[in-house]
Amino acid sequence: MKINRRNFLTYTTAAALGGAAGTLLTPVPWKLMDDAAIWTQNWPWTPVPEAGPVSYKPSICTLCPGGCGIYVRFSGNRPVKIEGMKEHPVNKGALCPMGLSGLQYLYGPDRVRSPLKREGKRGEGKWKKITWDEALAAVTEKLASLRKLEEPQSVACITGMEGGTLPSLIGRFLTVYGSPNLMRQATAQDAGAQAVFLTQGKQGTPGFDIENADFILSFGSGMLDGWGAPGRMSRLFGARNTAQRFIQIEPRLSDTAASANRWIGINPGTEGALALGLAHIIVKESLYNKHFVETFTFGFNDWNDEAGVAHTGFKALLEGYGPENVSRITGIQEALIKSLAREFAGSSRPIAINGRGKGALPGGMNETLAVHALNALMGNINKTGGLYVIPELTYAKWPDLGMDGIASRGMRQPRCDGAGGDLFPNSRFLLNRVPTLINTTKDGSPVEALLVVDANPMYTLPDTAATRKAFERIPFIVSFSSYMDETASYADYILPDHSPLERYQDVPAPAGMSHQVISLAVPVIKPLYDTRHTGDAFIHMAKALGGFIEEAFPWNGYEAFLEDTLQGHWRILKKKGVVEIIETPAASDRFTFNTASAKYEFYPTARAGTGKRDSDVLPAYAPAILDGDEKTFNLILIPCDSIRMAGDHMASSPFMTKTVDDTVLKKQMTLVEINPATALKLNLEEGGKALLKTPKGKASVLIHLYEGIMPGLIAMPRGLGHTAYSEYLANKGTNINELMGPIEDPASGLDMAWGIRAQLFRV
Amino acid sequence: MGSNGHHHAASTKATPDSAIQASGWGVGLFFMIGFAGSLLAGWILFPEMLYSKKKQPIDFNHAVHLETVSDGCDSCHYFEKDGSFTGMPDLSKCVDCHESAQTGNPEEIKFVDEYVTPGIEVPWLNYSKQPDCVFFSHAAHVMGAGMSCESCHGDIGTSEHTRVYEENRLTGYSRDIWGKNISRLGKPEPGAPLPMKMNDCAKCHEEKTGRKGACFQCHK
Amino acid sequence: MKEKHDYERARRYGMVIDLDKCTGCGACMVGCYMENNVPFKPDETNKLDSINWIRVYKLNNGKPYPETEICYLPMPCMQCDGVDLHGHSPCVSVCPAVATDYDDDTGIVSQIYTRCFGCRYCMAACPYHARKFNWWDPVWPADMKKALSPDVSPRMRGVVEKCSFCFHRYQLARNKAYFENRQNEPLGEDDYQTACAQACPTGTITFGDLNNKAHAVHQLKTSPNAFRLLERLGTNPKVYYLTAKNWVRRQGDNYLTDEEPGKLKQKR
Amino acid sequence: MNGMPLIPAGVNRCSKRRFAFWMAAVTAVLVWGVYAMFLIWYKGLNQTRMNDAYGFALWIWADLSVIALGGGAFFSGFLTYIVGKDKLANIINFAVIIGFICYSSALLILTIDIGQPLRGWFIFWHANVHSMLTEVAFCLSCYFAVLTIEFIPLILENPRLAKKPFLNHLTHNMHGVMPIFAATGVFLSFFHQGSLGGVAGVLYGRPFAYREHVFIWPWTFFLFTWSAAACGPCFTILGIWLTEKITRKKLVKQDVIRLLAKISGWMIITYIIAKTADTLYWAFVTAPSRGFTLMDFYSSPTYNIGLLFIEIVLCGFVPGLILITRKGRENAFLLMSAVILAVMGVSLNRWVMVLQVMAVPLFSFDDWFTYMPSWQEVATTILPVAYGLIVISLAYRYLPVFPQEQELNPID
Repeated sequence: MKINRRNFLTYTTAAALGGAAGTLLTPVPWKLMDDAAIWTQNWPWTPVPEAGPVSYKPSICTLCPGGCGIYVRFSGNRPVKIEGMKEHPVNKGALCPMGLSGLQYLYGPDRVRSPLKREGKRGEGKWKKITWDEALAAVTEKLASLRKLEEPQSVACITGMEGGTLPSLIGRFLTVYGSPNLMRQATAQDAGAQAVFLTQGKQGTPGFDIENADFILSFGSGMLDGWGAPGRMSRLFGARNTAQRFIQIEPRLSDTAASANRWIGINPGTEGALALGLAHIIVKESLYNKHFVETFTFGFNDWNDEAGVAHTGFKALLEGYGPENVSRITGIQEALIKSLAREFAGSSRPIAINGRGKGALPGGMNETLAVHALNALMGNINKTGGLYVIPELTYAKWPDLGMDGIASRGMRQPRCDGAGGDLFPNSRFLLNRVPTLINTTKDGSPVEALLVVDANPMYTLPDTAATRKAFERIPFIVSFSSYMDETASYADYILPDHSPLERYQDVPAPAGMSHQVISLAVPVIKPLYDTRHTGDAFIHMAKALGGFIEEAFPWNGYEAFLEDTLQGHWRILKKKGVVEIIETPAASDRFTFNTASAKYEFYPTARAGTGKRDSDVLPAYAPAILDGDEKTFNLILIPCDSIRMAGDHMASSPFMTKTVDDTVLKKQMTLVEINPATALKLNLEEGGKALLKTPKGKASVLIHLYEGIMPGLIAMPRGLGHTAYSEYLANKGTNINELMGPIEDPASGLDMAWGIRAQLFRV
Repeated sequence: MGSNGHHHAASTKATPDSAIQASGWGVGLFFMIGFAGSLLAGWILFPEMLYSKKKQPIDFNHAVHLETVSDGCDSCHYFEKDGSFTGMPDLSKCVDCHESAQTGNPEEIKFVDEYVTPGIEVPWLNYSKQPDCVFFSHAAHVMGAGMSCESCHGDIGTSEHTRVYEENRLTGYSRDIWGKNISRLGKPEPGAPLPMKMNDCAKCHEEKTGRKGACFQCHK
Repeated sequence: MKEKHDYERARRYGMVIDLDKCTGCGACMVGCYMENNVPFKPDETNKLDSINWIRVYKLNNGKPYPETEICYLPMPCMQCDGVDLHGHSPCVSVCPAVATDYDDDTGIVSQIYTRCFGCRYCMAACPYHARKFNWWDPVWPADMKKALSPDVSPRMRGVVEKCSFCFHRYQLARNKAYFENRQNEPLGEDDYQTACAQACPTGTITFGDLNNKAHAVHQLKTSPNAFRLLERLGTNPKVYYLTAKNWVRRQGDNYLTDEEPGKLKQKR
Repeated sequence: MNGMPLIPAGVNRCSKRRFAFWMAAVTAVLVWGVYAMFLIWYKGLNQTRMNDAYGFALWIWADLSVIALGGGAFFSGFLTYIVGKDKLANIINFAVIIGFICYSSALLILTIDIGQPLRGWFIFWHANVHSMLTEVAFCLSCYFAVLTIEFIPLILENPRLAKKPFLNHLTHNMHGVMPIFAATGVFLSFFHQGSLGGVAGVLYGRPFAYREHVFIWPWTFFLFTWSAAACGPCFTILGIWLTEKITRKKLVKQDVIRLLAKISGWMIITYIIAKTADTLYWAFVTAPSRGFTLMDFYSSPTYNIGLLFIEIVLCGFVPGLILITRKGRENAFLLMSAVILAVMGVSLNRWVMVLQVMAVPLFSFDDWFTYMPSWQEVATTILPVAYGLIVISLAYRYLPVFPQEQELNPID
């Protein structure tokens, strides 16, 4: 046998065949086939969650002002899920999608992981990592220099709507520093609070005892769309009994309207007129609570003041709101107005609620007063099933403030938003006015330094373009945000706060709750990143500024401050996480009011003053004058809320966005809802592309045809269109604030806008 | 086939020299060489190459521990209140006794210096680690069926040294899962851990309960 | 074919979903995502490649403003018992590799991701679109991997997944029962609940053993308002729905013009 | 060895250059398809535009179609070896090659189509006997093996290989046992063609696809076998015709073609009558019992009732009637029109039974589901065509595929 070039191939083939045959008799092919499959079952890039002992830690969800109780489920030392806390008085186990997906905010790619200093142009996204010492020194230095220039009032601070002691701490800091400019963006709850103050003379927030009401008349409040504490509202809806009637009045069949016993469509913005129209019937047919009205109210009937001047009362005001007139304004049939009024008045514990959608916009003060007046007519004030006032918490006395001359002079300067001044004496903050005020200042900006805490005004303020222009003129912006939101990404410095699950936060007076509940969010894990509690940051800055400012902050940190502040509550809060204060006012106290008349004032004397006519004081129907001329902008754009989307300064979590239907968001485009009849006129089709224009801006949108919206209206979801954040949250649709501007309520200065004129073109 | 090769008597002009043609015997020989070679490679070389060998971070002496503890295996490998099995104890459990070295044993000193003092969990290699898709209830087997630890894990409890940990390079599985025997034929040696592939579970389940069990009984 | 006539199995876990209570908040979906390590992509707006074990559909009565009504309908896997309750649900009967099976102990239809080789026949078979395919390798950005639960195995690309009625919770409950030596007693209603039922803030979803008189679902499913989706196909779902609205009920199945929901002769 | 001819004796073939040019062109298409295939294996099925509603799409249609069209192999084998239509021995080689191409393509497509190709063998190892797909996989693989065995003797008839005595013997012996394989093939084919019909017919959750059962098989089981046997030969005829057009030669005598066409015609006619009966029963009994009217299934602009007309009348009765009449068969234009219509008809049937099944909404709140394949899907679907052309070209050039070629094209 000779091997040569010719037969080499044959022998090799023979050997290969032999090898192949032999291999089949070894484990090689079979084991490898099995192992290859097992490899695909355990791909190294598919994560394997590490197991550990299961434990639950209680805390409070602080992602919105609802303050729902939560349990964080741990696997070993990792939080893996958030579940509702059954024993918490607010939510009793229920949670909204945002709360349930809370861990995505903790672990997500949008966290700011260390203090940052801006490197490139504003908003360019170029940052330099700095240490906390550097960051705090930079801010302190700026603040010190403004004081040196005797301009402490040029420092403004915007806080979030969560309440609690942190805004008080910052307020104390600003006061002793010398700036009156502590602000937050007012919501419907603030409008309610002002209405309570005007009618009852009390500082506090309105609480609605929906649990015990038997007839709930909601003037567009999205009670199941994220209004109040969403956990509470959803749970109440599920647990309601058949005797409870729930009527929803709004121009669009929202999820709340769909769940109501009855949905009544109304011309947008005319809710105030309807409230007066209902009151008209109730008074005319003598269906109101005469004992209450006669004994405990002021300004119902006409009266003469001490000077003998005759004044018109509420009853007289109502004369202008007969069913015919109101039907014309609201678009609701006269018969329906009448029957609704009778049904409301005929119930034993009826309650009227307002604040559109989630209540993101305060709305007109007269409208809120008119709705409150309905409750007052029925005497449903501070009693079961009615409207309560949750008084502001009286915290422990802090050491007295010493103030130097600079601070005192600064504090005497008018606020940069005009709140509390001559124009709007009853409003506490009017952030909505600030962009315009800055933009109309000739040189420089009244705000030299802006500190933003738990807020994202560049996203949440109406008229994004104007806000951006105003912020461009603010020389120094610091964000304390945990996340790279729109405002943080536009700031000069970011001093990131811990995220909610990593920090202490007290949560008093959950939105809409009928009684006081103070909850304490406790850190359930050590901070993941190089973040610091904003309270600690302010205390640190106070100490660095020295003098009276340092003296005002004897605490070594926020926790100590909190303990000192909450005093008696602290121990219980640390142990139980919640303090529930159910004060059943004694019958004698129930109708004690702190107004000038010591009565419930249908005629709020706090609004009276020189040059004010009775018609200015009484809650007459005062429609908001929408921007844009009716001819060009022949449609009206209204925002709509969904509980599946965050409406406030936070962006929706990836999981929230994942629940959003493709009739709301498709790829990067918002779908706006229009009635098929409107679509027919405009030659628009389902899913078609369109250009939406308003006097404030324009946006490319897709069309969703929805029978449940009043013809002539366009509804656009709120909570979309974030431009900052990671790809999981950003560039999803349009932010409605780019298309809507604020409308200043002449009565309160609050933003009374509920929509804007618009036009829609097929493209 | 192929061994009864034909000589090409009928060759045409294309094959002037029959010597250069492959011979039948030659073909047969090469076939056998290939055959035998692949058998050797497949049965001996392949299992050697398939598994990487790793040493445990600490040469743990089960025998010594078993003598000292009062509660047998349960002393360290115990159940949580919710019925979940802790498996390998974490450092905090070890520290109960080993806050500082108890003996002069170099392995213990190493353990204390490298893990206890800096507070680092020991990266033990788990011989019987199941993949993520498996839900295994120790409670069902120990409490429910009254099985002893040894019935699956062998006599590891009396070992004085840790075995070499063999890891399948492709799948990352411990070799114990497949079983030491690459062919999976025959029974494991007495005292050796049982193989733990799904078929092994199913076989025992069928013997003991009459059913292999539904997928979700053991998968997650 | 092997015939099994144990129509009344020991346990048949099922759900009763009261549509008149559902507000469409989506908490069930999010609760499910978190519980079951459901992946997410930057863009989830294409609902045909978006993995949801339970999806809330929005039904519309189609009437013009202001007569319009909408109704939300949460749809998990129906855990079908199949024709004649044999356990041959549409999907189980077609899976070529037994990657999905019907658990006789609970009536739950399993899905084993490591067995599935991604032929998607089960998806073609399921009329409810309950089954979702992993078109992509799942990615958890930043530290989000840390939120993954060890109780549910994350899926890899190329396999089908679906609602499991949170079977891992059953496993854990059984595990605990063994530990407490009560494995021979039936599990209590609270011992085993799905994540969606737990997350639902309005109490829309009730979950339990349909065969156990002590469980609420046993009674609820007999309501005259109860119906099942596409019941006429013979799938025998273990998810029941309640509604007083006839138009909703009509959209839950297919009817010829002269047929009325709830008044059909049982033909089979 | 170099001197030995590769091309069969007594026939003419085009120049090497021309052949190379043709092969290069087809190979380019093949490479495109292979590239797409690897892209899909590497990146996963996200490279397609299938979705959760369209889990079965273009590929499964292609799979079902090529198997139906490859049905010419088993049916010709059945007629030649079992029924004893000796005349058909003249096309059996070609029918086997077409079958081989179709079945190997089908298997390849299946390995691309599954999400976890490395676990593909689970279908055999962890088989679920209730699943039609299991039946398909087993029969498909077995029949593919049979086709390979049927193909081997033809390959061995290549002049160079035929010179090896061992191989020569092998060829001879294999020819001897071929009827046994043909019979096995017929049996296997009957089952898997049927199982493919069963794939859709058993879907009782899909009222558009679901059919009443006979014993354990839904009606579609029989209809699929029947239609494959009826239309597969038409595809064989079409293949021969195309080969003749490309090579500009007559390769098979017309009487052979006409015989096959006649048998096919009668199969088509009987099939389409059965199909009509099935459709009527389904439309008026099965579907209404589930709350559907026939028109519910045809309410989309794409999937309208015209489709049913095209499938049953235009691509069913029309070709069937042409092929059963002598005049129709003898008129070249009519014959080829009928053949093409029949091929279209069976492909359309498979399309409907895959894609329309996926498209039909089952809830009134759902809309028709839509799907548009990605280029990767198209490329991998064209891949088998290129591969088929290559195999046919090579076979035609180097193997004595057509026994009558020499006689019909004498070389002077």
